Amino acid sequence: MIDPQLFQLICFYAFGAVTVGAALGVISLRNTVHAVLSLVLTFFSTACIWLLAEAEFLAIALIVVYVGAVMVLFLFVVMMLDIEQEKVREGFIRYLPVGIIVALIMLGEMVALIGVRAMHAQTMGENPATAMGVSNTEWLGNALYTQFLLPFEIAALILTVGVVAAVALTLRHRGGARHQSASQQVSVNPRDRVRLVKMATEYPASVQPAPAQPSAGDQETKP
Amino acid sequence: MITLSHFIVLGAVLFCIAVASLFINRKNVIVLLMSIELMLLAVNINFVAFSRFHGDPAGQVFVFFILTVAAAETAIGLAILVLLFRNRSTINIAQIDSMKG
Amino acid sequence: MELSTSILLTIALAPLVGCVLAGFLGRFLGRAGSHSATILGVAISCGLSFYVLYQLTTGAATNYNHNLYTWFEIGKFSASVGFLIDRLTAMMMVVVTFVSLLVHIYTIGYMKDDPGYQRFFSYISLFTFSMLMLVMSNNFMQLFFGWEAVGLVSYLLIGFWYKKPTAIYANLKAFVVNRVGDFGFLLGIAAVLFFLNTLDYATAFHNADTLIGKTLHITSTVQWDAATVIGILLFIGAMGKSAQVPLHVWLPDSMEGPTPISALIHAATMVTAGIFMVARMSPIFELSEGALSFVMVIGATGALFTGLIGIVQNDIKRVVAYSTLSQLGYMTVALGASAYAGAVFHLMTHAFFKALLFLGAGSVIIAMHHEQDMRYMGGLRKYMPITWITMWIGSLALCGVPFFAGFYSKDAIIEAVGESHRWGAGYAYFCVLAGAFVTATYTFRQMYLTFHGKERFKVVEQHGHGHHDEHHDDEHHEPGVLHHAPKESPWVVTLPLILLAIPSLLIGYFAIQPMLYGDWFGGSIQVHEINNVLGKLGEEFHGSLAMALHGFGQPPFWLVAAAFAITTYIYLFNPSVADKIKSALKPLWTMLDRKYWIDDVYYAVFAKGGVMLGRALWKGGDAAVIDGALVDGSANLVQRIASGVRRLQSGYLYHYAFAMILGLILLLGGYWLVGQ
Amino acid sequence: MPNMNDILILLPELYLVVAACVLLLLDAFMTPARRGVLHWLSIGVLLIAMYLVVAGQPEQTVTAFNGMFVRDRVAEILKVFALLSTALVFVYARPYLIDRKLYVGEFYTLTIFAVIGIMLLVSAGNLLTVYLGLELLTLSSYALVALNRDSSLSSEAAIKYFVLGALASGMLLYGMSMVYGATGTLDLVQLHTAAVHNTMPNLLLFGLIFMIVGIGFKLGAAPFHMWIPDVYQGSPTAVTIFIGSAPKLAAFGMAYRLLESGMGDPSIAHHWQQMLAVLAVLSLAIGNLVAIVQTNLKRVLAYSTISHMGYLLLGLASANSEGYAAAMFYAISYALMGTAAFGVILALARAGFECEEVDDLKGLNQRSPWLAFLMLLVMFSLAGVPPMFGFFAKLMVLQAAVNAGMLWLAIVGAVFAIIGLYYYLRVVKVMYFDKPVEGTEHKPQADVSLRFVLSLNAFALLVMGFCWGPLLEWCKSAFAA
Amino acid sequence: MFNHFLLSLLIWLPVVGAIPVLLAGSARPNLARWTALLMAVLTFAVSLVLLMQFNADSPLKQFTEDYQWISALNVHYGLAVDGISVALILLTSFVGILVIIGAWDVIQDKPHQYMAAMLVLEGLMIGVFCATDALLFYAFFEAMLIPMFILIGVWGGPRRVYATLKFFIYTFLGSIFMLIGLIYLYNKAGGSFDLNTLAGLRLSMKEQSWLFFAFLFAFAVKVPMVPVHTWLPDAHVEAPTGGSVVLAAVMLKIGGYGFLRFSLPIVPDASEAYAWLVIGLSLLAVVYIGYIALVQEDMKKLVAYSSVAHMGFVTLGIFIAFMLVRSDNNLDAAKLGMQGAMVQMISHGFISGAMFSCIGVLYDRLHSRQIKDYGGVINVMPWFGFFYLFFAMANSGLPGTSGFVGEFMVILASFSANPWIALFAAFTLIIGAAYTLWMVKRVMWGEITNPHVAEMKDINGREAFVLIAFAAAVLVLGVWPQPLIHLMDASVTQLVQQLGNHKI
Repeated sequence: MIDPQLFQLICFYAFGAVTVGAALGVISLRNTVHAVLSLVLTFFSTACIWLLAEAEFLAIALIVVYVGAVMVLFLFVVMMLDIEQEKVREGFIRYLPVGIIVALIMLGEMVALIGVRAMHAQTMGENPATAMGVSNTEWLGNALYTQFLLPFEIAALILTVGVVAAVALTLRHRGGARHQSASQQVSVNPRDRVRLVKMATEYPASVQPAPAQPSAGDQETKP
Repeated sequence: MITLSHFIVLGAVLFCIAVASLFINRKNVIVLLMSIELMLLAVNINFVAFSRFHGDPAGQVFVFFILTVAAAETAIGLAILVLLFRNRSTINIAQIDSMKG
Repeated sequence: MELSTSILLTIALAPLVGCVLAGFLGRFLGRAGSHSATILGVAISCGLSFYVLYQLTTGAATNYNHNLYTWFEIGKFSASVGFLIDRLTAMMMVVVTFVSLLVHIYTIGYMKDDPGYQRFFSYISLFTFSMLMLVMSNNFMQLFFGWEAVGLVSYLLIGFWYKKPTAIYANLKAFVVNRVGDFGFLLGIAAVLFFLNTLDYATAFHNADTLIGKTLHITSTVQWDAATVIGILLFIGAMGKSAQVPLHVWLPDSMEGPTPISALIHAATMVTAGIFMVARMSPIFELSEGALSFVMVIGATGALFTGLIGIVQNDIKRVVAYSTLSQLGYMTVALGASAYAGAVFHLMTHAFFKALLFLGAGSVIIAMHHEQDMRYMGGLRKYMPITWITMWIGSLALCGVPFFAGFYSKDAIIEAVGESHRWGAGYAYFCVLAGAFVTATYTFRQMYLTFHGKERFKVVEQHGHGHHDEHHDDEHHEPGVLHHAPKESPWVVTLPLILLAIPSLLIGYFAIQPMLYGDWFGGSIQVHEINNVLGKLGEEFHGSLAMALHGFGQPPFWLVAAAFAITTYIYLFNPSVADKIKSALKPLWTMLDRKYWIDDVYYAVFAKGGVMLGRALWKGGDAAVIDGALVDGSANLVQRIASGVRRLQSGYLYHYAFAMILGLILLLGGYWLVGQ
Repeated sequence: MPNMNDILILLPELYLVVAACVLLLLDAFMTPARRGVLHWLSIGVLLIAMYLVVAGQPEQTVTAFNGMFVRDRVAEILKVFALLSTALVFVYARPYLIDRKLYVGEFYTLTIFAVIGIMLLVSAGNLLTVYLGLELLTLSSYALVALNRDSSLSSEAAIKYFVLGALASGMLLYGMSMVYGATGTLDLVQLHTAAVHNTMPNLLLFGLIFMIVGIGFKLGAAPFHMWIPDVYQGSPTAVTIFIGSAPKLAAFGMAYRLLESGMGDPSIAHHWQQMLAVLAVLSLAIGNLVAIVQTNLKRVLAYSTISHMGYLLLGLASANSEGYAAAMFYAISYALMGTAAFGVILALARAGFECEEVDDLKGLNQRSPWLAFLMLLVMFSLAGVPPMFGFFAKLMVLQAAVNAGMLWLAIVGAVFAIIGLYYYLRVVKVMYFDKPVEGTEHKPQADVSLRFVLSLNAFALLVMGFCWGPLLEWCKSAFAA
Repeated sequence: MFNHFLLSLLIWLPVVGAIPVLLAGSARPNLARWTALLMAVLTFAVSLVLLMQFNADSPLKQFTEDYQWISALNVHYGLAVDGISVALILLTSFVGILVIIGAWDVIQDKPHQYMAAMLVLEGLMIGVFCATDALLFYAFFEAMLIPMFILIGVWGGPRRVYATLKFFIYTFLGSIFMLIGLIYLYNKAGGSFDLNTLAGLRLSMKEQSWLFFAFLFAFAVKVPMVPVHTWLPDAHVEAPTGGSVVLAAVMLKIGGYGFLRFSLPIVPDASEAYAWLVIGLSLLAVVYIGYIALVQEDMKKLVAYSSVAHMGFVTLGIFIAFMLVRSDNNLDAAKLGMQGAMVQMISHGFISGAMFSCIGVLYDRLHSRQIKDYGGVINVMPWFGFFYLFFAMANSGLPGTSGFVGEFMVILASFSANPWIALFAAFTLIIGAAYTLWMVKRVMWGEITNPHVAEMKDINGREAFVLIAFAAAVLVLGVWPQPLIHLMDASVTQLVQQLGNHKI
């Protein structure tokens, strides 16, 4: 029987490795679609890691929200924009060393400052939700709808802004499209449309006819 | 046995990968956006872990909100990206430098 | 009884009123109105001055020393405007106003065709006012005021014909060189204030003894005797104003001005201000052997060496000008020998005869239609007898021929120097003796060239239609060609000559006894017993007549006689000898003609050098270093840095992100380092 | 659970949310021709909100929603001026928007949403509220920047702003997560005490650094300033003016909440004091230096903003009540100056002509002496020349810095003020000393409301130079306790 | 009763008076001119009232106005004057009238703005001389740069932009450090900008030294002293005549005034320690600037440089007083030096103002300031020549003009401190005469060489009025300086006594 804790650790390392690997894929894959898919994989494995931390609700939410919505949006845009694959990865090798160095420095500083060693002593205690006898979702929901009610409302506002903004930015009233406007049609003044022209009786070619009125003719094509 | 540091280091590694991406990818703005998602993911891992270890729901609630906001943010971001592409016919940020100095 | 303040004020202000009237209202008053106003003003001054002198001489009034108003008063220091009138002052006032009056009158004739007629009268009246302020002052501040004011008028008058390039060069030179003297003078005044805590004459002289033993710290180790410092500094002022070597260079050039002012300012009065000042300061000078030696050596050098230059001059006025320099040297020597009264006495006689000579020269110049070169004169005596005679009187006085005024004063000086045992007295004695010969030489040469011998000018009659020569367009003339025959000048010109000839002849005879050997100056001039050379001479003095007779047997007379003989031979009988001597002594002649190259050196070093230095400082200091390197340089540096920093804002999104990341790394690293 | 009291405390914000939604709906059903109603209504909404803020201000600091929301004097003042400057923005922006066919309801609603974000941000009592308020503000701002959809510059600015903004909020969040990890709380009040006694001080400070990056970005302090010039330039000027004014107040509020409310204990404060000092020096240097070489007026003002944030940081770095008061005073003065400066630019712009280059102002004194004079007042105020308002603001922050023992920082601030002087003077020079360029001799069109309010705004800078006392006292009273 | 707001009236009358002038607009230039003149004359009248009401025998500050301005910061609107201030205020309001008359029809382009700027400038300068609160002082001190900046920049010559920017930034550079110093003092004093309080502070030598240099820099630029003088020639050359006149006549004085109000009372020990430096720079100003002035080809530049040299006497007089009090305890000589500096300030105000007015007269006719373009001007402009020469003589320190008085007193005082200082200072007699009269020679005397000069008209009544007013002031002050000295005596005495107080 494997020690469940050890098993957890193994799982953690496995998912962690996948997460990191997929994340590396995100930043290095040549094809953007592949990169997006790689990011999806990252999210999946992260969700698994969260399951290890017994944050079930968030794990599911991550997949639903991120994989289900955000990533699809990404994919949609990537495909819509039709990007030349070769060009966008130019200079990858050139900048790689810099990236690695910076990332390593950063990581070094972070690890040094965070005090990983001190944290190493902290092991996962009992799941607080379980301790209260509720599920993770209930535990979270309780907090969300009591203590965090205001942020919840604000989040609603943010989503509204998201909608308004996205619409404002992308919705186009196409100039070329033809719509009917009932009110305009009704309120048309007949005299604008039709002009009765009195004409003299037709005579043989020696007499000039009255010139046509081009402006009236243009009007009529408009709704 | 999984300790706090496992999560935090994982978060830090993801964060650094995101940072490295900023340096490496100089053409494709979509990859940049994805790097930022990675960064947020690192944050989320931290919050989940701390929440779990403190036994406090606040951290997980925070993650919930981050996910929400990120969705809205992405919507706007991609809308902007579409605008940019319409105006410039490219999303290669190496060519987007009409304002500088 | 004291002198009346209102009389004194009238004396000082009457010329000023005349000046203002002629100057500002000259256009309305017209020519006659202007000269009447100014002459009236000066005449009032002159008359009252005589009255003051009379009162003081007869003892009808006592000395006057009062402040009119306070100029400034700061703590224990104060300066006032006030008058100190004693016999010395009174004598100076008389000389100034009398000569001035005559010059005013003379000017009517001399300047009659000049467009600046009113202006000229205004100037000379202003000069009279300034000179009176100078001599009547009872304190150093006012003295300095008068001192500079006469300098100003001198500047204005030298440059009276402001279109003449030489004139406006000369006046600038005169003013600046005078300022060099004033520079010392002002420091001298500052020293007086520092040591004696007062600017008032009476207090200063009263406390003069406290100077003994005081020193001025020049550096931490060097200390100078206070009285010497004061004396020399004040004397530097006198060197400027009285044209002593080496600040004499302005005076010959000042002859660019109209002749009347050469007579008034540059011979009779202003240039003697320095002599007057030193005499006035006798209580201070007496305290310092060093200062007096300095004075004596400077004076002696001037007396001999500037006279020598006079011998080679051809311009009639310049001869007189160099003679003035030389005579001023005599006076200065007398000061240096502590014979202050002798100096002042010579000042007075010199004022008369030198004014006479100048005005005579002016008269000649009028006759010659503003031709001043003696080489184109000769034989003028038959055309202008009055001028001829009066100028001979002046010349003989200048040479110191017995019975003439100059004899008494000059002989007294020579003898006084002979008596003196001060350091430098030997040199001075040699100089003044040799000077007597030199004086006679240039004087007789001038008289012969001008009035005697052949006529070296041509008269080309021009039947002009009412055409009169403009006074200062004579540059267009061919030299030595006259349109009218020379003729005697009008009475306004000759009257002053005659009036000046009288004192030139007589004043010495009558005045020597009281002024030199009596106690006529009273306390105005103080001489320490040990220095009292005049006192010693006075013991041998047995009356003017006896002195004159005795004079015939003295070396000065024989030197004059020798000079007379030589010049008579050369210029009257054998003019070609002059040229032979000239070519024989070519280097010497060149040296004298170039005035010992002093002007050239000054011009090169101070004028050109100053401009070059200024330009170097301007371009090098202000423009290059301060503005170029520091001010604009730092602005450019900022600009350059800014252009560099600007490039960081590359426009590329990833660079912006780098900047943020780098900022983060730096903050982290910085904190990490601090934490370590 | 929230009770009525919580609602009352939140009344101004709730009111604004409702109003924004109403405006959104109205806009949908209104013909473009009658958009003027919307315009005036929006301004009215803001003014009423201002009234609600002031009128409902409790004597004591109160909190609502479990400490998520704090209503204190600091929040009150910042909200009042944020609302005021936004109202000014609306007034100034209208002619510009009309000329550029941007006169749409979204501008108003998005701006009001942004203002709600600002109000929440400055009232935040919890890291979460800070984050959400900030996001509400920035998301609206992204959309506003990109509002001119056909402008390539506008979308370029938007993408830059967006990517960098997201990066910054990522860092801020990372910092928050660390702080949360170290202390186990998100509540700022609890954080204040927990921060002192926490077991992982390194972690806390580590988080602090990341949060400072977020704050620095929001303020636009170097080296997190890179977005500012491009966004200022690329945005429609009507949006630039908004971004340049009210959000600065929000940034100050955010910094104050995070740093003072959360990390204000002196044992921690001295860490961030030093960091802020570094940011301040960099901002002063870069802002002032690079502004000198700019030719685009909006970029000049952008760099000037960066330098002004440097001064604001001087006050913040003092980390005492005097310093905060000075910094807030500064932020308010800057908001007023910024609106006035861009207001002049807006007044000068017209259909088909952006008054963007410095040279576009050439000879303004010939064409429109009044606008030139207003701009003169603004420039001298920005430069910090007495008796203008800007001088006294600078004085206060310098004084705070000296008082906090950072004399060297004050000297640096002074030195860069001189360099900064140059480009403000250059603007005055162009207006007054140069001749108008051929073809630009037109008289700026007169929108009466714009001109009138702009005059009030610019003159306020002068008048405030004489009676800045009450405002200062108000600011001080906010930090008195 | 009137006295309670007399100073405020003096300051704000011209400032507020500028508003109707501006409102008159360019359409009604004459209305603007007359209004401006009215304001200037009223200000001068009020300053005369001030003079009459002023009790010169008291060293105390008078006409005190003190209101809390910013209570949160304890900043006061504090005004008061002593004799020195009164003298300078009179100078300011006097010059204020003359520049407006001088610009009457010379300024054709936007005269209303010009006049308004002048009035504002005047009010602010008066404010500087009245302020007793350091912050108020600083506010006035800086604020007056704005109208001056505009004056030079709008109505100036071809290089006006360079000049005016240089002027503004230079001055600002100097004063910003003073601001830091003041803030430091404010904190040190526990929250007060009151000058008396600051003067009473005890400060260590190190503090004093830093503060001394902060003040020195601020005021040295303003005076200006070598080597921070280079803004002045440029500013003068490019400024319109009125701007030059105000700049030279009043604005430079603020530097000297600042030394009196700040350096001496607040940091006396450091001032003593570094007096050698200031004295050295002052002497450098006399000699070095003298030589530079000699070779100037532009009249205005020449006079500007001569201003630097003359202002050297102001700083010399002030700091020589220090040496005298501290080393020799020679209070009377110190007073002499200090008074000399003050008189020099006033006198230089008149003379330089007049010189610039004269050059303005020439410039209006020929549109050139180059000396070489002139020559023989006296032939066509005799009346003008008289004034020109008179002011030139005053400029070279002729006794009987005001130019002499201050220099004389300073030289006398400095001899008491050290004869060498006096020696260098007195060098001005020579070099000052040389550069001034050389200019006169080239401009005034000689034949007319430039045909345009031959067409120049002599001064008109308006110009004559300005020059006569200046000449009268120069002459009266030169012939009888005692009233002025008496006016300032009590204040100077008190100041000199304060110099002896050690503050460490």
